[in-house]
Amino acid sequence: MTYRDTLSGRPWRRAALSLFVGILLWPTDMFVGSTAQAETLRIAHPLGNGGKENVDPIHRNRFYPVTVMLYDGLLRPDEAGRPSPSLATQWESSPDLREWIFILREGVTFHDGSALDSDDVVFSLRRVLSEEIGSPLRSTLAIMAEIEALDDRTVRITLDAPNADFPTMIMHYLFRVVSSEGQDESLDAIYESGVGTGPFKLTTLDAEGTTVLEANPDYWDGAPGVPMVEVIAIPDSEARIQALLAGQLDLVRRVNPQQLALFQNRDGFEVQTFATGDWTSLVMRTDTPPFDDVRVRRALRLLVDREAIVRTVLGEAGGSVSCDTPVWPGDPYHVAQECPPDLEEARRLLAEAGYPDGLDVELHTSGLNALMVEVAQVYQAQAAEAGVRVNVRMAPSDGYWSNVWMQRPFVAAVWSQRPAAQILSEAFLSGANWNDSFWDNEEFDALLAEARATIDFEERKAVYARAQQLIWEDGGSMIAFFPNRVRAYSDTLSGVQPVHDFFLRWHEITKAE
Amino acid sequence: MSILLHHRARFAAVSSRASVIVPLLRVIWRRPSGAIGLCICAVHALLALLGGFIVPYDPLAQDPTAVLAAPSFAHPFGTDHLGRDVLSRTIVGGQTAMAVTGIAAILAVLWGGSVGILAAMRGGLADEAIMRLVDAVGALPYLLFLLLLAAFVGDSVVALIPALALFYGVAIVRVTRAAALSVYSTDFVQAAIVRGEPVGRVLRQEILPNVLDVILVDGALRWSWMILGFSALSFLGFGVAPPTPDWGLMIAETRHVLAIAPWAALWPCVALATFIVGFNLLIDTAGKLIGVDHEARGQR
Amino acid sequence: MLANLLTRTLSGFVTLVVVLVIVFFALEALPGDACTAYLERDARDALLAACRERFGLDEPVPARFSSWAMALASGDLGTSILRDRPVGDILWPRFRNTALLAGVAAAMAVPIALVFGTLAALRQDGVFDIAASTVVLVAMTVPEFVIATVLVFIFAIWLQWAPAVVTVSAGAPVGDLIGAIALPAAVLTTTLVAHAMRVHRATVVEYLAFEFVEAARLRGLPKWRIVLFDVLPAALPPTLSVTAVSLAGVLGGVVIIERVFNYPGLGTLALQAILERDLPVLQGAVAVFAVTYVLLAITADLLTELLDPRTRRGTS
Amino acid sequence: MSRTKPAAPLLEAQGLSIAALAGARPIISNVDFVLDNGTAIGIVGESGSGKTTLANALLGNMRQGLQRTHGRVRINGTDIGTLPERALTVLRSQTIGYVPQNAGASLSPTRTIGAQIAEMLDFHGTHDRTAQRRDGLALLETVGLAPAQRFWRRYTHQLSGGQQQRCMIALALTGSPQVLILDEPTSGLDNTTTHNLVTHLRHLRQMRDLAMVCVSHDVRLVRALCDRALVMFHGQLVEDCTSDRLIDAPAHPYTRALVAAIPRRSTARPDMTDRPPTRAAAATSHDGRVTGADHETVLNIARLTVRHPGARSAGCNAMWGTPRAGFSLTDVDLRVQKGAIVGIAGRSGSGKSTLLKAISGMIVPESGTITLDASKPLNGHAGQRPPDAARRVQMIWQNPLRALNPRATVLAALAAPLNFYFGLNGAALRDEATALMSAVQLPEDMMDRYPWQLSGGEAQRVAIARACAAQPSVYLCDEITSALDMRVQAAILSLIGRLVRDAQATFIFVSHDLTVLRAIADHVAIFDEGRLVEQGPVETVLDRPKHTVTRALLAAADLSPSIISEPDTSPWQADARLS
Repeated sequence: MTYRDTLSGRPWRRAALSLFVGILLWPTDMFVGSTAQAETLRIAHPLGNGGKENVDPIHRNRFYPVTVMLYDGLLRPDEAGRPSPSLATQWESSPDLREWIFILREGVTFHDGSALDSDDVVFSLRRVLSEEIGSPLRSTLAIMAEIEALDDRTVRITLDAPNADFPTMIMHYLFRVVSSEGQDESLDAIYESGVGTGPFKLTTLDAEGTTVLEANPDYWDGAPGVPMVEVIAIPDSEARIQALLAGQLDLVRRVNPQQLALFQNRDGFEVQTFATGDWTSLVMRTDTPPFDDVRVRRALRLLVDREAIVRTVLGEAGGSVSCDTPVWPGDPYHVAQECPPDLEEARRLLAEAGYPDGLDVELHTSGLNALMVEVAQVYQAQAAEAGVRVNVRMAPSDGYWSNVWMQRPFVAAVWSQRPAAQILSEAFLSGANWNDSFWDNEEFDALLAEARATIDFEERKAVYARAQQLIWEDGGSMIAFFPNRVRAYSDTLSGVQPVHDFFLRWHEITKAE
Repeated sequence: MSILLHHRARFAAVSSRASVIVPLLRVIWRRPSGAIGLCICAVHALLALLGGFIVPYDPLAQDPTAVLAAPSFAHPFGTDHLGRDVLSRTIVGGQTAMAVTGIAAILAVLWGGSVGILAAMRGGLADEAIMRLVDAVGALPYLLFLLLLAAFVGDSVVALIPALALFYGVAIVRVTRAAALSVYSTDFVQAAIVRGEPVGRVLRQEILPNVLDVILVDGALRWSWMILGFSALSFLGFGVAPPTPDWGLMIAETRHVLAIAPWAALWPCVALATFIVGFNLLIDTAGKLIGVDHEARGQR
Repeated sequence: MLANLLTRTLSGFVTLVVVLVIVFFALEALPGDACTAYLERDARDALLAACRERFGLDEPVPARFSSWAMALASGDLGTSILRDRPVGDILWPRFRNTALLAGVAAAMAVPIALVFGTLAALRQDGVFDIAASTVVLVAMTVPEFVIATVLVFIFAIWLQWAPAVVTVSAGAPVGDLIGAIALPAAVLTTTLVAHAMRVHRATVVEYLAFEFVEAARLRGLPKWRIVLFDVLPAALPPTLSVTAVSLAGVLGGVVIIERVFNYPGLGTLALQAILERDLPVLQGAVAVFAVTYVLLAITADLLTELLDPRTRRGTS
Repeated sequence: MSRTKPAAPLLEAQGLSIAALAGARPIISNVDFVLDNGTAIGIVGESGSGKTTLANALLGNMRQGLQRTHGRVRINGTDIGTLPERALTVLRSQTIGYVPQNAGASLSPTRTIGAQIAEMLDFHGTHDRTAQRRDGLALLETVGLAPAQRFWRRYTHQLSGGQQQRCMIALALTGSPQVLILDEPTSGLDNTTTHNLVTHLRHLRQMRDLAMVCVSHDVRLVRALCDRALVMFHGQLVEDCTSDRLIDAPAHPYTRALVAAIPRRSTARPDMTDRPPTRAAAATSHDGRVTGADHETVLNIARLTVRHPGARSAGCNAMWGTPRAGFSLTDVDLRVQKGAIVGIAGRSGSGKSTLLKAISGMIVPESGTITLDASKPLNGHAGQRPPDAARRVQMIWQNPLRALNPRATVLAALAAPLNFYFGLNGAALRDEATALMSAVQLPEDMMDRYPWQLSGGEAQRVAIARACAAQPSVYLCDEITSALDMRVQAAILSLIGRLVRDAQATFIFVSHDLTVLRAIADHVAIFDEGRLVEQGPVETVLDRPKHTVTRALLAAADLSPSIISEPDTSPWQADARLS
């Protein structure tokens, strides 16, 4: 036998065969991977920032499912959504509503053992205003002119103008108190340590994989109900649902209402429906023809059958109808309005505006959010009945916010729940950064300023009501509804309050075997 | 090679004598796979042509009271997530895709065919450069490539036509070049070259007639796959804009209720699959009959 | 053979360069940049300008191209614009994962395709053949996410045999991944089997018509022997080489599978990079895909040369 | 041959008729013959005469779409039509050995010769590996593949045509059959190889007492190998005689025609006798070159050198392809007189075709000159030559079906040069084409046919007519008759003779078949390894060869039994190609 014979003959083949079988069998003993402990709470996050997530609570790339567990704010909403004590136990304002004093809770310690004092709060608040960090919160809290610690437990904030709703604004989910320890007073650095006062401590940070948190047994509001939390990155919404169904997750924050049926015929799952203030809007640029004519934009909003949209798009989960106001029923400043479809009036207005044969408009939307597409489609069908021919155009979801939104004359947009005081000035005040309808109404601006400076709640509410009426009469955004949020979780969990994720008290959740 | 060329020529000559279609169809009909393909394609052609007239409902009409309704007498295929009749939408759901990709396929055949033949004939550096470009497009993950293209042309379906033509033409370049090369090396082409005939004349009279059927069969098959690619684009948010009924879009839009209301995605899936299967069976059979075996080259 | 390999490698390199140039300028031509993607609703005015300055996006295109190309030439894949990590660190674990997925799928697909392709070819135009061809075409036609969803509902949710999604990190040890790879690999296998089986069937049909089959039959050899020892070895090289090439093609669409199963692979990374306009990451991912494609094509060639004695030279 | 008739003959066909399932016309009808132990029968017929169908029928194998309508085949008294497939299988391997046409394609491409032989031996009951190897090697020795070890581990593609044929025979012998059926055993082989193979088959017959049925179109082969000859014509046996009588005293008119078509001076001559008498005289000079003051030189080739290590014809990108074996010419001098037929001979790869390619401009020589009419140089690639220069040299290819565009009718094929060179159109073109058709003796109504509707001979006539259309000075013919049946070949040769006589055309005629050259050429040039080794008038070179190469070629061309009875002594051993 020559060398070649050895190579091509049987011994070689046998070796190859055993290698092949070896490769096939090799993984089998590795199946015993890391089995998640029964008492670990497993939730998913959508990787909204594509792996750039950090644990700085106010950063643009904050890892919010994690930051809301690591840190506490000064105030948190109670069952009615009103400010209630968290790290601050008391707060009050000067009579002119410009100076606000917050008194901190006693005996609160950070994860590293150091005690919470007013320096930490001042540090955290000043960071919000840092240009370098460029927090999305900055524009909301830019009204803070001065922040100072009066003593260890007292912080005074001076505003540049009176604002009765400052506690609501400081309750913003992004604002969390971080430890100033070892931060060298550097306000502009990203906060990377993850040391907060929250119910859970950071163990492993892996935004694109699994982030692990462990319980903080010394939490001031009581020890957490689960010893460990895993936050698993699953960008695809269907994949999240499937993971829950397959038992790989304990809780999914958001389920499409039409998917309710998935859980109704299955044992072992709870479905929770609760109202939110999120909204989807179809925004007309009021500075661009034909929407610069108030009759046109009023007609385009009047023709909408909001009940039908809710039924079609939200299905069983439902939601509440909005008359184009961003203030949701859970908000103290919500005023009930009626706005049934009025096709006659819409047609009349259009004819008056010079469109007796109806109108052709282009509506830009994007797969960015399923609701944006569906609302656009239902709107298109309804508008057709009033003689408005809507041409729905799908824009790519990347670059939508910079290339389409606030650029094109008629676009779809989504917003998440915000307190009235905040959102009205954020998106409706003339010249505001995100005034996406480019609405410029002096009366509205004046009403807003008046409301902020009004001390009495009922009086303030009346002013806000007038402002909202004005939006209905003159505004450019069609806001049809506030959808109810559907949350699904394994029935081994208990203590899941029906509130928005941002304000969910994670430490009260317990998990049975 | 030469025998194959003669075989194909024979078929072409036979079929051009009476009418091109009828004898070919008759032969296809005798083969089981051809017959199945023919039936499916005939049904699809009928539906595509008559779709607008025979739909039981307006494909765009929404019924808020019947969202995700299960198949019933009123809605034999059920309704989708906006309460639209799935049957009606399925019937007309292929029209846009077929029209857009049809034009794109013609463009792809035109440019891919001419570049492929030129590459084969010119040889040398030009050929090498073209092949490297073709290779490069092949080396790019196709979805990324389509995404880049689609993002570039924006949201207009019309703008997608040149993009699709560009992408699918690249594969036609490869096929045409291979076919033209094998024709180029035959004696009758050499004879024309030795006669001193200019390149254009050789191309027109000797090469083109012998590669045309290869290109057409390939182009036809690619058309069917282009429809699939088009639906993938719809899935990713490009291509057809809602509420236009489109198979790919219908599947994508109802993905979230796939386990609850499978009919909403099932029927467009069935329509898409049967169309591609039927069309492939038909063209494969026809191709084999005229000696252009697509499968053997293993390309999609 | 060596010279052939060399030319192929060289032209593969040229292909790679062309791919990178195409991607650079394609990404450049797209509306928006890393900053508009990053800042979303805030991408205007001063904030946008500051961001662009920070990421060096304010420089003209030719300058950026040349500095990027220079860095690449010196072997530097660059740093992710938004993640501020070396591209290599991000890329390799994900490449490993996708390669693992593709490898498992190929290892499953080839034997299946060989068996079924051969059976279909032996009963050409028979019931089995037509049924198999149809199933294969359907498998190629039905969108992957539909197949994936069906498999998940059956095997992960109903039977609970396999996890529905992958919940481990990109850098997790292979052992952790293997446990979760079953379903994504099955979907990839389906597509791959479809391609490979089509080709294999056609090749076997072609070889069955060859004279040596008839000659062996007339010598008295039973058909199974001829198929097993003569036809299959001859048909194997084309099947394998086409499978290698279609594996590259299927990997082009792997992003959908990765997304549906939350598999931490290269496809989702590339998609993310396009959406974020993260040029270095995208270029890195695309380069890996292109190199894989070129290598698979070369492997296909080598396989053909190794398996088919007709193309093997210098034996005597 | 003495015949002792046993109770049942070894192989017997009785009134055998086979017809296509669809058509009524029989492929073979009413065939009767008997084959006894140890005898060899040759079945002679042209393509389409049904001889391969008959050979298959003897094995009990019907090709697809055929059925036996009458008669039977008996082997050792058993009617094989009644045998089940399993019994047939045994019969085929152990009683009848079949050697199919085209050995190269009939051997498994992916397994070694040894593996294939071992498999057959295993199938016949030898399960021990060592025994298989021993017996297999012995078999290879038997068929003349020595040393057998060298061939045992080779693959099909590593063997020459002759060696492949021998391997096929070895495979057929694995079951020790009593009768060997050979289908065109020498087609595609060159003369030398044919010669060697025939020698061996004769040895084999003697050694193993084998009966043989040899199916061939070649009368000479049958005569050399067989005892008896059956002539097949349109599916019928028209003559049954001893093989000697086949050539010497053919009875049936068809047989006579077949024999008459064997190229020899006497048969091809009559058409050429009235050529200008000066021609023959002109050919000779003392140095063996074609000279002669009274005849102008139409083509002068001087010191032509061609080097093409990795053939890369223009436009064909060979970058990925396997480079073809290099072909080259070194210092070739050749002068061609007007009106002469210059024969070019040599083994395959000797540079014959390269010469034609260089003249026609398909390849560009490295150095040397080709001059037309003493003044016009033929330089560069065909496409770069002035149309008139290109027109003056026309090429005719070996396989007419490859040389005619499948998508062009005969008229279109003729129109290409007529239109290109002379700008003819419409009626004028058609008239000229009609004239060309009659010049090549084809009916006018064939002009609208496609190449696949023509027979091989007709297609070759069209190719010749197409060349004629250019009214060239020189015709280049590359093996133009080797793909044709003998009778067609004879007709084509006579057509060429007429062209020379009528149009004073000049031919450069490449052929591996010296008998063809002897029949047609005036002047012969012998090539070997790219060099012109010997040239001169045909009688001088072929009757009194000086160079060993010429002698070897001549020896191989002769299939007469007297020469063949010698063992392998030709200068090229069976495995000579494997150097």
